[in-house]
Amino acid sequence: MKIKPYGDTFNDGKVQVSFTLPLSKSAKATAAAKEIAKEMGLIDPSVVHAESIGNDFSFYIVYGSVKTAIELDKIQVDEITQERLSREEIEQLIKTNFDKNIVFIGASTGTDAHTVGIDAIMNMKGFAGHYGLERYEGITAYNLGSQVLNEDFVKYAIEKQADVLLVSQTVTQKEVHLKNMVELVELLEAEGLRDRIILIAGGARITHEIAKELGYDAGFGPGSFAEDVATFAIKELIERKKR
Amino acid sequence: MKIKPYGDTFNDGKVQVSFTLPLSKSAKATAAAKEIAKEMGLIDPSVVHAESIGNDFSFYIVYGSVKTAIELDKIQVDEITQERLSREEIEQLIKTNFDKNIVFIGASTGTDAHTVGIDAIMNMKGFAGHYGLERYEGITAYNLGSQVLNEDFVKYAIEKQADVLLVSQTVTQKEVHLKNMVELVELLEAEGLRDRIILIAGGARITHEIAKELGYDAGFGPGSFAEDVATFAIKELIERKKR
Amino acid sequence: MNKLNLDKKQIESCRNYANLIGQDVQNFINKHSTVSVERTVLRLLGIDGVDEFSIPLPNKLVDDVVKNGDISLGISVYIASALTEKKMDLDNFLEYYKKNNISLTDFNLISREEVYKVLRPYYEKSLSTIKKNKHDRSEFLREYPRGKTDIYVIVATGNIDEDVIQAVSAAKAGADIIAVIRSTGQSLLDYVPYGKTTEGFGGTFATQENFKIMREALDKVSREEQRYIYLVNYASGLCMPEIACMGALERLDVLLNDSMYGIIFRDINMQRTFIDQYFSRLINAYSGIIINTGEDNYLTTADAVEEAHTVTASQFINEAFAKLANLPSNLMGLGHAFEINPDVENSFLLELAQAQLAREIFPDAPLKYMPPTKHIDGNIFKAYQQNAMFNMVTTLTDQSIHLLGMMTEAIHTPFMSDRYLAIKNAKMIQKAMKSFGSEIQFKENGIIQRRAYEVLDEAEKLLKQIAEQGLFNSLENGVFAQTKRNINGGKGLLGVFEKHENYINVVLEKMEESFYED
Amino acid sequence: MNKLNLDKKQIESCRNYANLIGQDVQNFINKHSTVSVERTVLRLLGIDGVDEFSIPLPNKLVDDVVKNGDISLGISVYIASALTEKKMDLDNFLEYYKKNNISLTDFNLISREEVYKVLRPYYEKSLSTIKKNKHDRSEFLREYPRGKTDIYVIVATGNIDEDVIQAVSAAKAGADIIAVIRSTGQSLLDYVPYGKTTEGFGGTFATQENFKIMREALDKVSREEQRYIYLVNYASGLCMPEIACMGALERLDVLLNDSMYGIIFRDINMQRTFIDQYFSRLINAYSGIIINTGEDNYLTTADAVEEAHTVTASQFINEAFAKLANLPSNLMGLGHAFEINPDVENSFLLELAQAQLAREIFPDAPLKYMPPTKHIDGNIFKAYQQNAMFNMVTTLTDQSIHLLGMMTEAIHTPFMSDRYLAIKNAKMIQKAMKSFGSEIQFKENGIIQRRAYEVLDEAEKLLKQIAEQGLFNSLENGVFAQTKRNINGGKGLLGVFEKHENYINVVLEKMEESFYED
Ligand code: B12
Ligand code: B12
Ligand SMILES: Cc1ncc(COP(=O)(O)O)c(C=O)c1O
Ligand SMILES: Cc1ncc(COP(=O)(O)O)c(C=O)c1O
Repeated sequence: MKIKPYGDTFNDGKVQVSFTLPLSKSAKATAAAKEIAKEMGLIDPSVVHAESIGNDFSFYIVYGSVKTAIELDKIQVDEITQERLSREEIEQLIKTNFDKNIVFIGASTGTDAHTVGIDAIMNMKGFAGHYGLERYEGITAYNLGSQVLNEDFVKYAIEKQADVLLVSQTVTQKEVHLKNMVELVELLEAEGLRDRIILIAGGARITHEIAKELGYDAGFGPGSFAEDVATFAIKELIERKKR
Repeated sequence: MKIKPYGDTFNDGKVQVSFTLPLSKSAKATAAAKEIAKEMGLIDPSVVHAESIGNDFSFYIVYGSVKTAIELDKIQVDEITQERLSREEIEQLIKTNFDKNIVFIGASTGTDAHTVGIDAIMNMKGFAGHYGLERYEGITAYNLGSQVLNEDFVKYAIEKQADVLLVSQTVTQKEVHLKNMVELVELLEAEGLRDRIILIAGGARITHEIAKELGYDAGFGPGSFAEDVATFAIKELIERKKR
Repeated sequence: MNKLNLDKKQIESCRNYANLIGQDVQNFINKHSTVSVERTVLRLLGIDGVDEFSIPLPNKLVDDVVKNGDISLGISVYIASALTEKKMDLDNFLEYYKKNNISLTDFNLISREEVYKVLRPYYEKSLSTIKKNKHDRSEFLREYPRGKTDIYVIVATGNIDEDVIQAVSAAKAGADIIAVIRSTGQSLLDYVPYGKTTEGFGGTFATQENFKIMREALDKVSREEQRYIYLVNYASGLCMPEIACMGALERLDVLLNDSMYGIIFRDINMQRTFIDQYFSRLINAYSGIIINTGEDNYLTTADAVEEAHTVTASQFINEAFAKLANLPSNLMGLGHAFEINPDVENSFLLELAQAQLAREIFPDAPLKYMPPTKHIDGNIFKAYQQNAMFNMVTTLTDQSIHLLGMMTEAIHTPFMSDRYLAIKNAKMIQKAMKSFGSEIQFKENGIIQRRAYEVLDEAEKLLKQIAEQGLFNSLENGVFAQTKRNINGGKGLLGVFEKHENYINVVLEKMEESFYED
Repeated sequence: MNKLNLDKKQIESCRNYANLIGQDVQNFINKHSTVSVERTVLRLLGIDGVDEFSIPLPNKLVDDVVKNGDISLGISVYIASALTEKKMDLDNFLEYYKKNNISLTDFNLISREEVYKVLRPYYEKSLSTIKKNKHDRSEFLREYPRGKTDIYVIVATGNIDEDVIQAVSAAKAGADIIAVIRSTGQSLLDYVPYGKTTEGFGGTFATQENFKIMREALDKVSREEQRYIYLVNYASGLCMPEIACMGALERLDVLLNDSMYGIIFRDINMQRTFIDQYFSRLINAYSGIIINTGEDNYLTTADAVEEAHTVTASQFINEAFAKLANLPSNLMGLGHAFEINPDVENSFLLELAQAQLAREIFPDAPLKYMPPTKHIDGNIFKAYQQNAMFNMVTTLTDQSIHLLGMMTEAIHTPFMSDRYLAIKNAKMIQKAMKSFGSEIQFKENGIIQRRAYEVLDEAEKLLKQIAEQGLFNSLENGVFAQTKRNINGGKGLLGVFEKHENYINVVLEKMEESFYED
């Protein structure tokens, strides 16, 4: 199936675009804005708004139609397709499959000080009515908080014999998160730990796709809850035990 | 000079895009949204928002960087470059160059009922502190109002021996305005009037460029005043007289 | 609700002037009819469909009488006489009429009593359909009671199928009312197109079939969402009563049906409009359909600070005409709008004053409150904010029919996402500011109250002046929207005629009677 | 201004508890100093620059004494003794020190009087620069008087040159205050980077050179726009007083300088923070720099409905500390924020109550009001609306320092256009709703007033509890932002030391004196 964006009619391809140009507002700058829209493959772009936003800058809003439809069937998504289990189901699963507590260690690593996300997943209280991992029977959860260096994180993981590591990354400017996430994988590999551990990342701009690319087992974005993470981790642990 | 859009650094190429897809919200639909952004030539597009907007539709907001810079020097704009004269200057110009009143006839033509624009240009009171053509000494202005059929418009033009015709077009859906504007040119040509008349279009979505393409002498968009139109028309009339 | 501390006597005085104005015009109306009134009679007798040239039968028949007979007697007698003489029922006669080259005026005219007797089965059928529709609507409303403010959005794709998709989607997102905008220019057609349509400009043709298709879709989503979704269309235009009739038959819930909009904004002849609006509104009153008036439009051409009082004055006049057409207050969706330039200092306070003024003068009316349009430009973010401010005033003043502003107002008719975002905007304000209106009082004799007094004062003066000059004259002088119209100018004058003393209109008379019965 | 009808006695009681809390900590502060306090002394003597390993000289010298001498005497005596013994002026000595492998502790220590005598020319130079800056600022403000609400936006490109472009553009668009956000993580560096920088993450390094560059650019645009543009940076962190000193020298106008932010949000040791904040604020008081506190941040981790009272309590504590550092009310930019989930019914009323509460409790403070951040998601249109609602509360309650929300809050640090649109949003509300605040009264004992009473009640209870337990204990128990900190945990504890009975701090003492003189 081929699809295009939808304005008010199937396959009209309508999109809205806005951007700033480093040019004072003028007919020429507006023409440049239109040119950029054409570069973006828009048919009949219409510059519906042009506004001076300071000395040498102007702001544009453009509507137009994208030329090419995309082939939906060709899109592959590396998606976590599992059904989210309830806390009770997860606890039951742990009980039946393991005779020790599963150890989760989480942190907001590197220079990142955003803890609300990892807290949402781990802390007793949880988030939006979903209890955090600390509350789960059969799970021992350590939340190391913010700005935890990768070295310290790994040290702690060894000390506590972690089964699952949870890494939260929020600041993505200049791709700091990528560098930081990759560094952790390298450290774990150097310690020979990578294969013994389930490594999970999360954060507002993290997707499963990115996490996989960086060598993680899974990635969770906005709107994730403890159940999602626990379901994935426990099922994966059971899988691995089988192998 | 090559330029790109500006987010917060020169040539970072950042643009914001939004659109709807005729798909329920899902990881796959989000991937499709990203694919569309890539089709638009965006590097590293980031789908920052995905929201279900009804049964089988979802809405996306994407940020990304455009790949190619555009060559500013190559952009040609067909621009009305004249300096806008004041009413007094225009009146003086008429006085010195013509010994009869110049006749302007304006209307919102076809099925278009939007008269605020043409009124702004023609009516005594004018718009945003700029008097309309009716107030100009040396100009006789007839404003025929809304929904004037091209046939009637031409008939009136002949009857009143118009020098300048002002056409206002606001509704642009399904390109009605293009059809309507072209039809007028054809009628004028059929009557052998086209060359004897200055033909000017205006409206919210009208640009000088479009107007020229359709065979008009000039086009005026938002923010135009009576002075702009009069300056253009009178100067053009003087030019033509010389030839 | 009483925040402005208005002078009740002054409101009374405005109403008195408006009633004088209305009664004066009503005297004229009562003596006249129009071709569209007569076509409406035929439609209510069950005549529909088109001939081989796509001319609607009601038009064909009325034009026939206009040309060959005496339309001042009304169409009722002609059709009844034909049926009597041919001893045919309506369907058979119409077949016969279409096939043979005859005229409706070829038959001997029968008496008033006979006319009623012959036509009763036909109009009673329509009237009972209408009554059933009214009853069904009540049932829906009983089952799904409404909140105090209804969210209203438009669809305008030109294609009824696409409209349905968008309407359903909007309803699911929270819209309570869906209006299907008409194709540009339909209001100037002197006939109603027939059948399902999928091509229109800036809107979709209003046809009975399109009404039916949308009503069905909305009934379905109403049940799914457990909210009865109102369907709206536009009556104003050369076919005002015909559209009212179609709306009644297909259970529309709201009809744009102003007493003067066509005159001012479509240059339709004023005699024609006044006559048509009466019958049209009578039908709405009979059907329980809310009317929406269009004084909000004045501010799209005139300045909203200077001309605010013309809106108020017009609301009084529309109210007077509505009462004359037997519409109860709870069906009077009087219009007004948020159209002040946001660059005006304290514009928000002036808007608040105006909206509260309307609310306090017409406490029982389902006021229709229109969003900013004129001062919206291509900056969709700014527009989104202007709409938020409009939504606040709506919530603060308990408006009833809340037409949502679109961030792309200056650009195109709404995209699916524009509408969705507009609903989201309104819902956020409704929730976050739920009790704000009841939590605040206005400073005594402060900017807000003083503005309301000023507007009411000027409205009273204007009404007095119109009452003195008469409405026809006043419209010739351009009292509204700074637009002057000639009493004998504009479209549709040819379709107006004086009634013969033997004029018969079986439906109009029956409907009028029904109100006197109650 | 009095809309809530608050209980004055209760406010008094809160203040009393806060003063107890503050005084208790101040007793601890007075007995201690930190490495950054000592480095600040050196900076105020005019020592700047870095060695060949890019280590700032102030760090090098203080670390030298920490390692080889007795820092509890304070750095003043060491530097003065060195100059005396070497008979060199400061510049020469520093050259000599850098070249030769000596220690600052190699010299015989001189007496307190001698220390003052030797150092006077140096610190007086700095102090007179600071006084001149203060005077220049007053001149600007006299020439360009400010409105009651200042529009504040941030720049955060990481590159000071790019920051300048954006700051100038924002000022031209209407911003009154520009803050240059620091690079992520700078607050945890135990030194201040040196020189101009063009690489940073999520912000630009706070360096004295960068301050200077931006100040120059803003002075230029201030003159062009005939509006004095305030420059803001962030002090909180391990170098709090050093940054305050740099700010004083480069005429910053506002500094983020909370008494507890570093503890709670950067896990900086609490002893360190309290000591540093005192000197830092003393410098600000001396320089006429407005401080901004950070209790708004509490609501980014804790729930804004449930924990609103912690913000109020913290404001009282910050006020108490500010008074102890001689800051007058008009330099106390106490923070608070609009962070309630907009899905909460009547959230707008709760926000209004909280903002008005702060305004009435601290009538003379230039309150810093923070925009929604936590409940902003990637929907930039929705965010634009949330910001409009925030701007409304700001205007309704006359907040002073109005930090604008960005529609891309959940996405990236602001683009040029985000900032422009944010300013446009705020300006529209300011203008359209100009007198709205003075036009309305709140219902007696309605939702708004009751909410304010409730928050004040709970704040009082909390302050009482903290006063009883002591602030150190309370922070260990996690009273703020639901974050628990250990008295001996966190960063920077090593840099804290008890003062020797002969401790000398020439600048701190001079500054303190100056306040007793007045
Ligand atoms: C709260 C906040 C703060 C607080 C943080 C307090 C704290 N203790 O966490 C404070 C005020 C301290 C702060 C500071 C800064 N912040 Co901040 N902050 C935010 C804010 C407003 C909300 C983030 C948040 O809490 N979201 C709510 C949580 C629940 O969502 P979440 O993190 O996405 O978590 C969910 C999922 O992602 C997932 N998840 C998250 N982690 C994990 C981990 C695992 C393993 C799993 C499975 C799932 C998972 O599950 C969660 C629940 O569903 C955002 C803006 C915004 N609205 O998003 C900016 C924002 C994130 N901050 C930003 C910045 C730049 C900063 C600063 C660097 C600014 C500066 N220069 O001073 C500082 C420094 C911080 C640092 N060193 O890292 C930027 C980041 C830009 C970027 N893309 O890089 C943002 C986007 C704001 C902006 N537009 O500039 N910030
Ligand atoms: C006011 C208005 C109306 C009023 C018009 C009243 C009147 N007497 O004009 C009413 C309510 C009647 C109306 C009706 C309709 N409208 Co209307 N209306 C608008 C609105 C809100 C403002 C237009 C306006 O007056 N602008 C102010 C004037 C001063 O600006 P301007 O026209 O651009 O004029 C300036 C320049 O362009 C130029 N100019 C204009 N003409 C000329 C001519 C010459 C010769 C020159 C030199 C210069 C010039 O100079 C002027 C001054 O600077 C716009 C939305 C918007 N915010 O733009 C919608 C809008 C134009 N309407 C629209 C539509 C669809 C309709 C309807 C068709 C809806 C319907 N289906 O019922 C109807 C039917 C109208 C019809 N048959 O044409 C659409 C058009 C969409 C499109 N792009 O095709 C818009 C954009 C709204 C929307 N988003 O749907 N409308
Ligand atoms: C009262 C009223 N009737 C009708 C219309 C629409 O009429 P038309 O279809 O002629 O555009 C409007 C438009 O806003 C209106 O306000
Ligand atoms: C009081 C205070 N200080 C400092 C900061 C910034 O500190 P950092 O540079 O550590 O992010 C903030 C941030 O919001 C703050 O509120």
